[in-house]
Amino acid sequence: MSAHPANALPLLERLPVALRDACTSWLPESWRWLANSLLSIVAIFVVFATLFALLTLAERKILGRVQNRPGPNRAPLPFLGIRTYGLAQPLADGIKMLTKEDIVPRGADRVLHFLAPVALLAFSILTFAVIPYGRALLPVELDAAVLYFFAAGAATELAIFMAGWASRNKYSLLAAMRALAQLISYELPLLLSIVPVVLVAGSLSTSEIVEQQGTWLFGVFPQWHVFTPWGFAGFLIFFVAALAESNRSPFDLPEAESELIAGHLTEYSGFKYALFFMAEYFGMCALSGMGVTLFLGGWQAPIPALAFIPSYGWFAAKLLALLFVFMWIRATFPRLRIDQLTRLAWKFLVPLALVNLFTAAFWVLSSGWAGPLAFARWLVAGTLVLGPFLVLGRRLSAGLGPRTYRYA
Amino acid sequence: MSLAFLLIAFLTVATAAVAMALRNLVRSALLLGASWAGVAAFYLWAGAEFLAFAQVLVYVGAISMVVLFAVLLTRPSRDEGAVSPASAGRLLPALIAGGSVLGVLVGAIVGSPLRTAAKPPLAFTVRELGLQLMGPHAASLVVVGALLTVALLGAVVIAAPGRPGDREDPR
Amino acid sequence: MNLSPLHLCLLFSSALFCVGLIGALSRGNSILVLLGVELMLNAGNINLIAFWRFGPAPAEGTGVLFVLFAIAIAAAEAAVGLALVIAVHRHQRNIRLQEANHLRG
Amino acid sequence: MSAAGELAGLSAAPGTTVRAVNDPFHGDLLEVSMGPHHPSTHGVFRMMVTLDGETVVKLKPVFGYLHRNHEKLGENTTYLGSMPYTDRLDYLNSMTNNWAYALAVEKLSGQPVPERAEYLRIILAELTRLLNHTCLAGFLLQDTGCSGTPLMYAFREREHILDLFEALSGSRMMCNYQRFGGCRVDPTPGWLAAAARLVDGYGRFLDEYEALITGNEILMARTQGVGVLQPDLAVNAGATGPMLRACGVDYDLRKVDGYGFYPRFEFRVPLGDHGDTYDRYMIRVLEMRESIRILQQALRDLPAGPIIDAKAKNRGLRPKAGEAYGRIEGPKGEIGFYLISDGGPNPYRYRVRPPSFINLTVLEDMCLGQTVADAVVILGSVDIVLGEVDR
Amino acid sequence: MLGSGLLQGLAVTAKNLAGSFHDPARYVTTEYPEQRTKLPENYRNFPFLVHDDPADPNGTLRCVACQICEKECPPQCIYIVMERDEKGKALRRPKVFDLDISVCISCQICVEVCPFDAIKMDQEYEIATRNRFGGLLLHREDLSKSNAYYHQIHPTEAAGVDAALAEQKAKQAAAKAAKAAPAPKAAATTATPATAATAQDSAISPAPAAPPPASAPDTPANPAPANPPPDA
Repeated sequence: MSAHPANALPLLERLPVALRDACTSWLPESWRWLANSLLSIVAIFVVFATLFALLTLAERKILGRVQNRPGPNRAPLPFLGIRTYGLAQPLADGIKMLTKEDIVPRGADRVLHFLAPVALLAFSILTFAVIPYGRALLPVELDAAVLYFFAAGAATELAIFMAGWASRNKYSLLAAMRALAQLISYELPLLLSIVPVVLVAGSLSTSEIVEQQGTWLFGVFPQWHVFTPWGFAGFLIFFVAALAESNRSPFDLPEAESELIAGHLTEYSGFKYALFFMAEYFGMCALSGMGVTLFLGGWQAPIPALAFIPSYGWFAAKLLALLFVFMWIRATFPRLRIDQLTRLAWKFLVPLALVNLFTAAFWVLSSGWAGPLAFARWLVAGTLVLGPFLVLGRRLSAGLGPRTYRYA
Repeated sequence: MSLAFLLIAFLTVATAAVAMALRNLVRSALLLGASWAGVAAFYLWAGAEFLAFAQVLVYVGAISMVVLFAVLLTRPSRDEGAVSPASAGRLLPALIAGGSVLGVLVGAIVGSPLRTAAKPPLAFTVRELGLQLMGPHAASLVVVGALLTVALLGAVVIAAPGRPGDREDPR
Repeated sequence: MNLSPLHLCLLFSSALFCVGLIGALSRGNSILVLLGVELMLNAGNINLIAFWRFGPAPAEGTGVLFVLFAIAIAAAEAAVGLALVIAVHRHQRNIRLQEANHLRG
Repeated sequence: MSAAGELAGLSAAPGTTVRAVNDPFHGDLLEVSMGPHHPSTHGVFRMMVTLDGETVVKLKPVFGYLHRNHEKLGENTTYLGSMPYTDRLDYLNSMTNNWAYALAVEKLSGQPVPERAEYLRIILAELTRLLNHTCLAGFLLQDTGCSGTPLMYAFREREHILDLFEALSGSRMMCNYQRFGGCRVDPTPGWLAAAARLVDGYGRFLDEYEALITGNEILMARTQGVGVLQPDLAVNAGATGPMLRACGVDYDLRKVDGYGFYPRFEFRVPLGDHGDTYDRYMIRVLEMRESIRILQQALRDLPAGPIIDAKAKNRGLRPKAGEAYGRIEGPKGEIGFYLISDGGPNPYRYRVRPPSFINLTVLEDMCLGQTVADAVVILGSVDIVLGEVDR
Repeated sequence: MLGSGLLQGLAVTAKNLAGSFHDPARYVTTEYPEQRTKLPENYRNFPFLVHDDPADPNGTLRCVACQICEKECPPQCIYIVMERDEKGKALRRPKVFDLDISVCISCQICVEVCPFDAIKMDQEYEIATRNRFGGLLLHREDLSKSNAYYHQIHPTEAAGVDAALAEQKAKQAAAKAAKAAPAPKAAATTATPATAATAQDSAISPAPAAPPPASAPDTPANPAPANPPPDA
């Protein structure tokens, strides 16, 4: 986590960095850099591994509650036998996963079969490096951080392909093909949806993008990107593409359990399966974190009066809120078909994202408009967002719609 | 000369060589992905970080995907992407040609006194890159954009089935 | 013999180039040929970066720009090439280059 | 090019059959055995699917994994002894299976049924229809990839109906309730009140369920225009029930045969115009709303009286030699029992007309040209229960 | 507009998510081993044999081993052997009454066909056992349960059965009294078991009414070997 020139920050804000510095202060200067980096990596890994454990539980709990059942609530604490509303469930799951037999099909490509989960997890973890978790908490300060994020994320689908192909299972192979098609389709809207942000911010650095969202209109309304017409549209496109990119419902086609058993996971068990599971949640967290950074003001507080809460607290709150939406959507929607999935990307999201780029450009050019012109600015931008959405939406859903039925 | 460079260079060339020699097309493609990632690592080592990420995004993220897709679509049959190894009749001339080219190149490189600027690491930021692209190189940027568009449209037209729409299902 | 970093970079790139060349010449599968060509392109890019990094005027950044354009063109080349492979496959059920010797479909 | 074009072109025209597999242009088709262990085959059903990419070019249903020799068992037990076995045909709808069988035996032996029993039969049959269609809606949406939510809502309501069945017949699913000449247990006033409460509240559940999913664009995209069944093919194949009515063919045994006291009730038969998966889903939802109306009328008008004919003979029944076919409109279609008696204690021939088995015969025609994902949803919309298919 | 149906669906799931915390009509889960739902009176699962005297569960079975249920049972899971004395005379009591509940389908037909109200449906559903074969094969001793238990699980039905039995007994007593006048010898023999029987309505008493009348003179031999099962 980069040493920010931030000694002026309140103690709570500096706490993680101060703790880290305290841990490494006894080392010689030349070694401190390495130790600091390692500590940051360990901290990120521990935090997100814990979050992963809790998220698996939260997802099942939320799904359960949506479906009017309690969700996991039985696993007792080890040796104590006390039930804690299912809090020990991740522990039980972990032990189960670790002790299960690792099965590799006889015809499988053993090397790739082993490499796939490892590569997937590695690439997912790489993406955590450039997300600013707080005012002073950015693991790696990169000039082209946004590009790095998507470059690292692009490789995850390759790992899914490896898994599907190496399993030598027909369902897995279909899943591999689907994963490829999905990646090729959704990488583009994902990237295009963030180009307006880069355009407006004039920077590919995540910390700078967050800094720029740190002002308040009339001292009350936060100037996050999502509160502009183009930002709103961009955020929605980003979110849909992120759902597809992280293979979450309604885009969970590679592992579509009702069609392909478990898709690329069909032939995985035990620890490797757990790695896949972990990578899925890591990917979800990373994409949500990037969404928060780019559109939801990162670690900024929503109103100035609440700025006393440390920035990483705000980041965590926004991240969890986005993750909740991921789960909520999973609890509600059916799954798309592969051709519909690609059609949605190419015929709907990509054109919308391109138009959105123009909207953002207009927004930048008209930034000086004031008074009644400010109203006109909103109107034009709003039309630019809503109009294509309505037109393309109508074309996308042509021939579909509620029906009336006759009675004999 | 840093150890990192040698490691990168070795891994890149080794993966590329193995990929070119393998029978299994899917493995070749995946290994080549690793090789391209090695090239990206070289860019990173050389200080062109934007280029490194672009390389990963384009080669690992896009080209290897398309290659894998093509491999799966044109899979000869059930044998999961295995193709016959290079026949001796082709391998020998290829080796001779490649070896001689390598020999010429190595001889030329080693024999020529190259002037290097002993400057400290430079700072060519993304912002500068953008300014360059939009300033003096704007024309070439437009040309490349047009080329990419035309190429992609052409690719779609070539790869699409003979009669447009005959493979498309009703919904 | 004392080799400068630039020398090593150039040796690295020529090794990669020759691997690509041998692959492209020796393999019959058109996808592999295409991949070999891609490797050769990458070797060229490495050269450009090496000269930019260790050359006389690194501040200008022409090397980076060159490579950027080259990557874009390589992407276009790969897309068209693979589309051709798929088209050939559709017509002949085979992607061995020796047998793709007539252009009519 | 032409063969490939034909093959692919045919997929656009629903209902046509494509059976060529080893043509030169599609040499590398993928043959996938979906089932008998597959999450979406509703039991131990197997589909040998031949895929071109993701498109189905051939689909061969394989069944029999749950074969229990049902018909031969029926010929070797007494008439009464077959009654509990009919529960196990379509284990979601034991009440209607019981009724169809009882109807066949009553025709064979000429036994009358008291009025109250006829009303009770209608009440229970319509409750069964609610139960079956609710389950189907849940299963179908589970097949389209909902993570269990619609299924859980459907099962929550289904449990309430099963509670009623349990309180009346003693078992949730294996009711074994109907007898030749009437019913086995008379419902208490408390039971009737509970049933009325459930029926009155069911409309609200349907409203919420439809708000959850019917307007969902993803569901429409997944089901509209998918798995179209042409009316003439449906008639020729003998499809019945909601499958047939979704194609727009007006054929409902409750109206056609007018068995039981159905002519006394006011209800409508919804018909679909497209014959696709969405129609099959919606027809069932609309039928549920009509069932609610029938139930309200029946519970209001339920007469007093005996529930079984005083001279009804169940044990040791030896009908005169002859034959009879009893059929009713089960939730899945026409469920019928064909019996031949040679005057002995066992039927000489015992034959079931299983609606879900016969509806399944058009599965391949509906799936050709669609994708694997659709095949699963289409199978779900056929509404099969393997206990009945395999017998 | 595209997406309105999706938003509507999200609203429904949100309502259910919130509702599951405060609305018992939505949150319907019963956490089974700790909480149990009340079984309805009509619930049936596996038959049992009714006996009248808890002190002598095998001696006072209502079952007379007539084997009607054995013949009518659709999956044929009942096996009955009638008890006989040394001379091979039938004792109208089951020596063996085995019921394989791994085969039984709980269809209740045995209950319906039984003319003696001797076999009734139980409500036992926790039948898991570690013994795969013997554990699910219930013998006469396992099946025999008291009339009080029957009253406990099926109160209404049991009251009806008791009333019918009492009526039948009264009718029979009346018929016997009428018969006793012309045939005092037969009355003397039947009187002993009648008084020896328990205070409640005896299981044996209705027996002479229905099946073969020829067995009526055999009844005096009944109480003597009533307690042979040493394994009980």
